[in-house]
Amino acid sequence: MNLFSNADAEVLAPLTSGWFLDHAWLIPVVPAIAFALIILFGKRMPFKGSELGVLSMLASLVLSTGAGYQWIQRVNSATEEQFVDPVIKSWTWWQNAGFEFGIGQHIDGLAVLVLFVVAFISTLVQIYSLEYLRGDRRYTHFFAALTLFSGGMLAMVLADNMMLLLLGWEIMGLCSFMLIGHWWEEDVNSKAALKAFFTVRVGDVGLLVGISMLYFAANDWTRENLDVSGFSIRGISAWALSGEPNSTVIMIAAVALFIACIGKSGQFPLHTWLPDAMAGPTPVSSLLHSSTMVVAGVYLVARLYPVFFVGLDIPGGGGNLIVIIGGITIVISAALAFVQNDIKRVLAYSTVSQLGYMMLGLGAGAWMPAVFHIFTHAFFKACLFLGAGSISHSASHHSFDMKRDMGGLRKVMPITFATWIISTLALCGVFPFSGFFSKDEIIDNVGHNGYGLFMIIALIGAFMTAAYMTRATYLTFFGKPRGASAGHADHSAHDAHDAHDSHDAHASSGPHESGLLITVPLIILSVLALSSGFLNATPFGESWERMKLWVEPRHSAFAPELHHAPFMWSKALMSLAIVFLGIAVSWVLSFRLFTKRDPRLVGLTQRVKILGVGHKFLVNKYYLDDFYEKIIVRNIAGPIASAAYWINQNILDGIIHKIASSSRLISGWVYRNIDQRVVDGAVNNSASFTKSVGTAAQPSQSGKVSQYGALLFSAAGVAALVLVIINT
Amino acid sequence: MIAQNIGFWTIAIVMIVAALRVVTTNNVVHAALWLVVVLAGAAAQYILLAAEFVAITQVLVYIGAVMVLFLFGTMLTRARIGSESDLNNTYKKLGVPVAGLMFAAMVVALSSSFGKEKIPDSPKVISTQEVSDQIFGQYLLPFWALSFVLLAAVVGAIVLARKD
Amino acid sequence: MFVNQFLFLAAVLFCIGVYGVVARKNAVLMLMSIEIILNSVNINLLTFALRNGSTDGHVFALYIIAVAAAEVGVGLGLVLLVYRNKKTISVDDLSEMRG
Amino acid sequence: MNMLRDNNWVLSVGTFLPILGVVVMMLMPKAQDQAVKFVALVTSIATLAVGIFTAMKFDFDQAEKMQFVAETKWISVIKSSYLIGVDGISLPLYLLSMVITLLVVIYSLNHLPNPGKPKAFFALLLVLQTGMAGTFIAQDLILFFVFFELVLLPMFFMIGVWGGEQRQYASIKFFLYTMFGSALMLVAFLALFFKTGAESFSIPYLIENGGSIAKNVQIWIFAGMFVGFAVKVPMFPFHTWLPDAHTQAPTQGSVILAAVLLKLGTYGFVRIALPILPLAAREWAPYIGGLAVIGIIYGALGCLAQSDMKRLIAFSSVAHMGFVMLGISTLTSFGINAAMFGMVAHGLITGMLFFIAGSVKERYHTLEISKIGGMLTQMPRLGWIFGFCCMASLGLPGLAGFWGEFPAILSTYNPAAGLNVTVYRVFMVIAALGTVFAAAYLLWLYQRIAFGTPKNNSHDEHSTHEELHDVTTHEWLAWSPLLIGILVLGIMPNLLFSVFDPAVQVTLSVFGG
Repeated sequence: MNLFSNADAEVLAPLTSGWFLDHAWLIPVVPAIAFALIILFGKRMPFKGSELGVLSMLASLVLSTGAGYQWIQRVNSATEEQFVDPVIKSWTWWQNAGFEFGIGQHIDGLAVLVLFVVAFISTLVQIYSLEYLRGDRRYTHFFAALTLFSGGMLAMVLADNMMLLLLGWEIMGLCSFMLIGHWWEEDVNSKAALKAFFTVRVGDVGLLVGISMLYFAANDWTRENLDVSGFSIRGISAWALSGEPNSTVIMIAAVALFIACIGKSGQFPLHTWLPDAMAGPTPVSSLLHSSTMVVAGVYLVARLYPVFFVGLDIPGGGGNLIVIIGGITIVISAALAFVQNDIKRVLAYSTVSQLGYMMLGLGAGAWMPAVFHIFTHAFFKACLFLGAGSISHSASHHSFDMKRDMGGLRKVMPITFATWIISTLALCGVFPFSGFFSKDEIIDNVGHNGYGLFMIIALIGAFMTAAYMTRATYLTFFGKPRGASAGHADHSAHDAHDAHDSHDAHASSGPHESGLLITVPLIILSVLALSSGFLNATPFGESWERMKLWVEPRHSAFAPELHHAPFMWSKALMSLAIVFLGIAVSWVLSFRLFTKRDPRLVGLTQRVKILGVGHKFLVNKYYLDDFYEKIIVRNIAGPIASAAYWINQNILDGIIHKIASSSRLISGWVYRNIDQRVVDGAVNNSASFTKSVGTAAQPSQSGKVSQYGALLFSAAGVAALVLVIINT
Repeated sequence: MIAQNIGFWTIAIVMIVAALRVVTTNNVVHAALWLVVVLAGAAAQYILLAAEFVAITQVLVYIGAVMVLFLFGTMLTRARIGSESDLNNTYKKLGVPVAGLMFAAMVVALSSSFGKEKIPDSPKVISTQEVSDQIFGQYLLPFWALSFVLLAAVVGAIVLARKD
Repeated sequence: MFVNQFLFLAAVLFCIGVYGVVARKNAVLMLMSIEIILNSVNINLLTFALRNGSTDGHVFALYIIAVAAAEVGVGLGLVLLVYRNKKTISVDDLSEMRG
Repeated sequence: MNMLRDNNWVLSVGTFLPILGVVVMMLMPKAQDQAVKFVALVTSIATLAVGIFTAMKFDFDQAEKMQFVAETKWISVIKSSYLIGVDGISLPLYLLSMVITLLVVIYSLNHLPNPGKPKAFFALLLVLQTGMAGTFIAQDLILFFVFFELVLLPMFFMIGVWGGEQRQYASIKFFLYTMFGSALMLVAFLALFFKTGAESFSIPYLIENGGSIAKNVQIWIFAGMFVGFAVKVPMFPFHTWLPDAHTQAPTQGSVILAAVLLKLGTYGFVRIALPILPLAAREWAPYIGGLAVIGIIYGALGCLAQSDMKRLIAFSSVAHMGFVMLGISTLTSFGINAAMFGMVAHGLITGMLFFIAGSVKERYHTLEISKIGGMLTQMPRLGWIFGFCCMASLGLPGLAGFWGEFPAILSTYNPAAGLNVTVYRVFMVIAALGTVFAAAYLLWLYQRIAFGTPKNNSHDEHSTHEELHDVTTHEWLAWSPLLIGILVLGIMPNLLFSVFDPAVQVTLSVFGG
C-alpha cells in the first residue's frame, strides 16, 4: 500500500492513530442521517426538526475535534522531517469494466482543519438560526437543507477520491440552490438561487473534464505504484509529483479543475452569483460565505495542490493562472464593495476579495498561509455576517440597506458593535487580530516566492479592504440613526423576506440588542476572530507556528516542497501602515460625506465626469452581469434556442413534410396516368401534412374492387419481375 | 407418351378457349357453362398428371356442387338468360396489361427455371392411400382447420342468405 | 412431356383469370374468374407433385378444392345479400368503402 | 449449456401472459369497467411476478451467457426460429418494461384519459407490454422484428385515440417515421441473412459469422440498421416525431414511450448492430458520436425554447439519449455500460417526469409553463417530487441520472482503439457543456413552475380550489417505486452495473478486446 513511505521505513517512527481518526467518515454521515430524519419526521418533532440539525452538527463538531486532537498526536509521534501519512480508509463503492469507484476518507492536517472549521461554524449558524428563523414557514425544510449542506461539505473535505469529492461538491450546489431560494415566493430569490446553481454548474464542466483527464492520465501509474485507482486523491498527488505526467496533460487538467474552483469560489469572472446569493436568509449567507461553499474551490486547489503545483508551474514564479485570477479578484471585488449600500453585499464582495487572497496565496506557493486564511477568515467573516443579520433582525426591521435604515447603532447594540469591530479589524489585518497572521503572511510569501507584482496588488487590496470596511462600519454604527433604525417603521422600505417572518412584534419595539441565541454565537466567533491567529503566529518565532507543524504536509512523494518567507517586522509594519492609512482615509471621507455632508464631496460623482463614469461602471458591476444575462444567457435561451427550435420545426420537420407532400404529388401523378377520370382532389398544393397523406392515399381508396384487384395483381407482377430479374 | 401429349394439347387448347370465353362472354349462363368446360378440362389434366383422386374430387365437388351453386346464384339474382351488355366494367382494358405483365413475369421465371426439363418417364405415382395417409397424418391439423372453415362457411352462408 | 407445358397452361389460365377479375364487374362472373385462378394453381401443384414424387401437392390440391367450395358458398351468399339490398350485383356500384 | 436452458418456459410465459389477459378482457362485456381494470391489474402483477421469478432464477454469476434459452422451430422456410433468452444486458430492460407497465396500469386505474374506453385502453397497454418484453428477449432477427413492430400499433392507437388535440397528426407521424426506419432495418436484416450464407436469423449465429462480411458491405448494412434504430432512439436528425408524439400522447403513452420504447433503439444497437457488424461499427462510431453530441446540445437548446412543459421534457429526452448514444459510440465496455445504465435511469427519471406532467395537466388543465406557478405552495408534495426528478434528470451525483451521464462523458475521453481520440475529446467537452445546459433548462423549468406565487387562475372556471389536490394515493402507488429506484440506483449503481458488465464484455469481444 504505502510503497513510498515503506521505501525508507527504517528511519520513520510508527504513526499513532485513534478512534476518531479511524472513524472520521462518521462526520459527514451523521448530518446525512440527520437530514433524512428531519425530512421524514421533522415536522412531528417538538422543535420541528431543528434539534436534530443542531445535535448532528454538535456530534460532527465533537468528532472533528476528536479527530483534530488525535491528528495532532499523530503528528507529534512522527519525526521532524517525516511525512505524516494521512489516515485513509476506502471501500469499493462499485466497479465495472476495470473502473473502480471507491468511497472513503482521507484525513490529514488540511482535512482536519477544514472539518473543524466547517463543523464549528455550522453548529453556531444552526444555533443562531433557531432564533433568526423562528416561526418561518419552512422552518423544518430550512434545517434539513442546512444540515445536508454541511454534510455535503464535510463529505467533500473527507473524500479520498475525486468521485466522492464531486458528490459532496454537487450536494452543496443543490443545497445552496435550496437555501438561497429559501424564500422562493419572491422572484428575486428564486432567480438568485438559479443563478448561483447555474454559474457554479458552468464551472463544474471543468471539474468533470478535469476528473476524467486525471483519471485516464494517472490510472495506470497509480495502479502500478500505489494500487489505487486514478480517482484517488493520494494517487493523483503522488502521480503529479512523480515527474511522470505529460506536462500538457497535467496543465490542461489543472486549468480545467481551476475553472471549477473559479465557479465555486466566486473568482473573477464567475463571481457574480455570490452577491446575489445574499437573497437567502442571513445564516445561509454566513455559512455559505465563511466556511463552506465558497471555500470548497479553495479547498480543492489546496487538496490537489501537487497537480496545480506541477501543472501550472507554481515554483516558477512570475505569474500563473491562479495568481492572475486571484489578483484580479482581490482588486475588482474590493472596488465593488465601495459602491454597495446593502451591508450583506459589502460583506459578499469582501468574501470574494478574501477568497482572491487565498487563491493568490495558493497560486504563489504560499500554501500554509492560504490554508490558515481559510481558518481565520471563517471565524471573522461568519461573525460579520451574523452581526449583519443581528442588525437586520433586531434593529433595522429586516432591511440591509446601510444608507437608508442604519446608522448610530453602536449605542443600541453594544455587543453586536463590539464583535463587529473585532471582526472588521481581523478582516483588515490589524495586529494582533487573526487576519493579520494569515493575510500578512500571504502577502509576504507571495513576494518572497517571486510574484512581486502580485504582492503589490495584494497590498492595494489590503488598503481597499480597510477602506470599504471602515465605510461600512461608519454607515452602520456611527452617525445618526436613519430609517428603520431611527424607529421610523417605513413599511415600504422593508426587505423582501420580511413578509415571511413572524417578527412583526419587533417592528414596533424599535432597535434593540438581539437575544442570547444570536449574541452568544457572535461573542464566540469574535473571540476566535481575535485569538485564532495565534495558532500560527509567525512573528513570535518557530514555536508559535503550530498550524504549520500540524497541517502542512512535509516534503515527500505526496507533497511538494514549500518555501516560507522569513518574517520581518519591517515588512509587517509597512503593510500595517497601509491598512491604517486605509482606515483613516476612509474614516475621514465617510465622516465628511455622510455626517457633515461636505459640499466638496457630496455629489462628486455627478460633477466630475471621470469619477461618474467609474462610479457607474462599478455600480453596474463592470457590466459582467449584463454581459452574462443579457448577452450570453438571453441569447442562448432566446434567439439561439429559438433558432434551433425553428430549424427543428421548419427544416427537419419541413423535410419530412416535404417528403410527405412530394410523395403525395408523385402518387397523384401516377394515379392520374393510370386513371384519367380522377383528377379532382388530387391537386391541392397547400395541404398540410395530415391532409396530404390522406389525399395522397385517397385516390387509391376508390372502394372499387376491380381497381384493387388490378393494383394488387400489377404490384405482384412487378414484384415478381423484380425478383426474377434479380435472381438471373 | 405421344398419346398423352396429344391429349394434353387438345385439352389445353379447349381449356384456354373456354376460359377466354368465360371472361369475355356477355351471357352469365354461358359463362357458367364455359366454366364447366374449363373445370372438366382441368380434371382431365389432373388425370394426365396421375392424380385420379383429385380429378374425381374436382368433378364431384366443382362440376357437381359448385357449378350448381353458380347457376342458382345466377338465377336468384335474376340475371337475364341472354346476353347482357353491362357485365364488364369501365376499366376493362386495364385487365390486359395487368394480365400481360403477370404472364411476362411467369414466362421469364418458368423458362429460366425449368427450361426443357421433362417429367420423368416413369414417375412415382401417388396412390390415393398415400394421399389419405398424408391428410390424416402430417396434415391433420390443416384438415381440422379446413373443416372448421367449411362449417363456418356453411353457417355464414345461411346467415347471409336468410331473409330476415 | 415437359414440365413447362403444364406450367405454361397454368400460367395462361391464371392470367386469363386475372383479366377476368379486373375486367368484370358482375360479381358472379368475378367469382368464376377466381375459380379459374384456383384451378390453375391446382394444376401447378399437381405438376410439381408428379415431378417431385411427393404427396403434398395432392393434399393441397384437395384442400384448395374444399376451400374453393366454401368460398363460392360464402361469396354467393354475399352476392345474394347485396342483390337483395341494392338490386344490383355490379361491384362498381359497391363503393361504400371508398376512402 | 443445459443449465442455461432450465426453466426456459418462464420467458415465454412472462412475455405472453399479457396476451392472455387481453383475451380474458375481450371475453368480458364492455360495461364491466371495474372488472376490466381488475383483470389488467392482475395480469400486470402476474407478469411482473413471473419477471421477478425470472430474475430470481437468473444466474448472476453467468450474466454474460444467454439464460432460459428456448428454441422451437417457427418459420422454418426462412430459417427463422423462435429463439429467446436473456442475459445481463436484456434482463434489466425486460424487468423495466414489466415494472413500468404495472405502474402505468395502476396510474390508469383512475386517471383514464379521454375518451375513456377502459377495455380497449388496457388491452392495448397489455399488447404493448408483450411487444416490449418480446423485443428484449428475442434472439432471432425476425422474431425481434416482429416484436419491434408489434409495439408500434398499440402506441399508434394510444396516441391516435387518447391523445391531445393534434393526435391524428402526431400518431401518423410517429407511425410513418418508425415504419420508414423499420423498413430499412428489415432490408438490412435480410441483407445480413443472405450475406452470411442464408443459414439462420439467429443472433448468436450472426454474431459468429457477421464479422466475416466485407467491410464496405457491412457499412451499408449498418446504415440500414442505423436508420431503423436511430429513429427509435431518436437520434438527432430523426427525432422530430418525438416531441409531437410525446406532447400529444396521453400521460401513460408518454411514460411508456420515454421509459421503454426509446430503449428499443439503443438496445438494438448494443444487441444487434455492434456485435454483428464490428467493422462497420468502428467506421460509424465517430459519426454516431457526433450526432449524439449534436443531439445533446440541440435537445437542450430545443428545451430552452419551449413554453410547454411536456414538450420540454420530450426534448430533454433527445438530449439524454444523446448521452446514451455517446456512450455506445465509444465502443468501450465502460461506455456501453454507462449507456445501458443511462437507458434504465432515463427510463425511470423521464417516465417519472411525464407522470408529473400528466398530473400537472390534470390539475391546472394546461401545460403552458407561463400559466403555472407556485406549485410548491399549492401542492408541496408534488412540487418536491418534481424537484427531486429535475435534480435526478440533470445528473446530480447520488441519483440515478448521474451514473448514466458522467461515466458516458468519462468514457469518451478514451474511446476504443482505432477511434480518433482528438475527435472524442472534443465530444467530451461538448457533452460536459451539455450538462450545464441540462441544469439550465431543468432548473429554469422548475423555477418557473414550482417557485413564485400561484398564478391567478380565478378567471379560469376549471381550476377551482378543490381540484388542486396534492399527490393522491394512486399516484403515490404508481410513483414511489420509480422514486425509490432513482434513489437506490443512485446510491448503489453496482446493482445494475454488475449485471450489465459481463454481458457487455462478451458483446464487445468481437472488437478484439
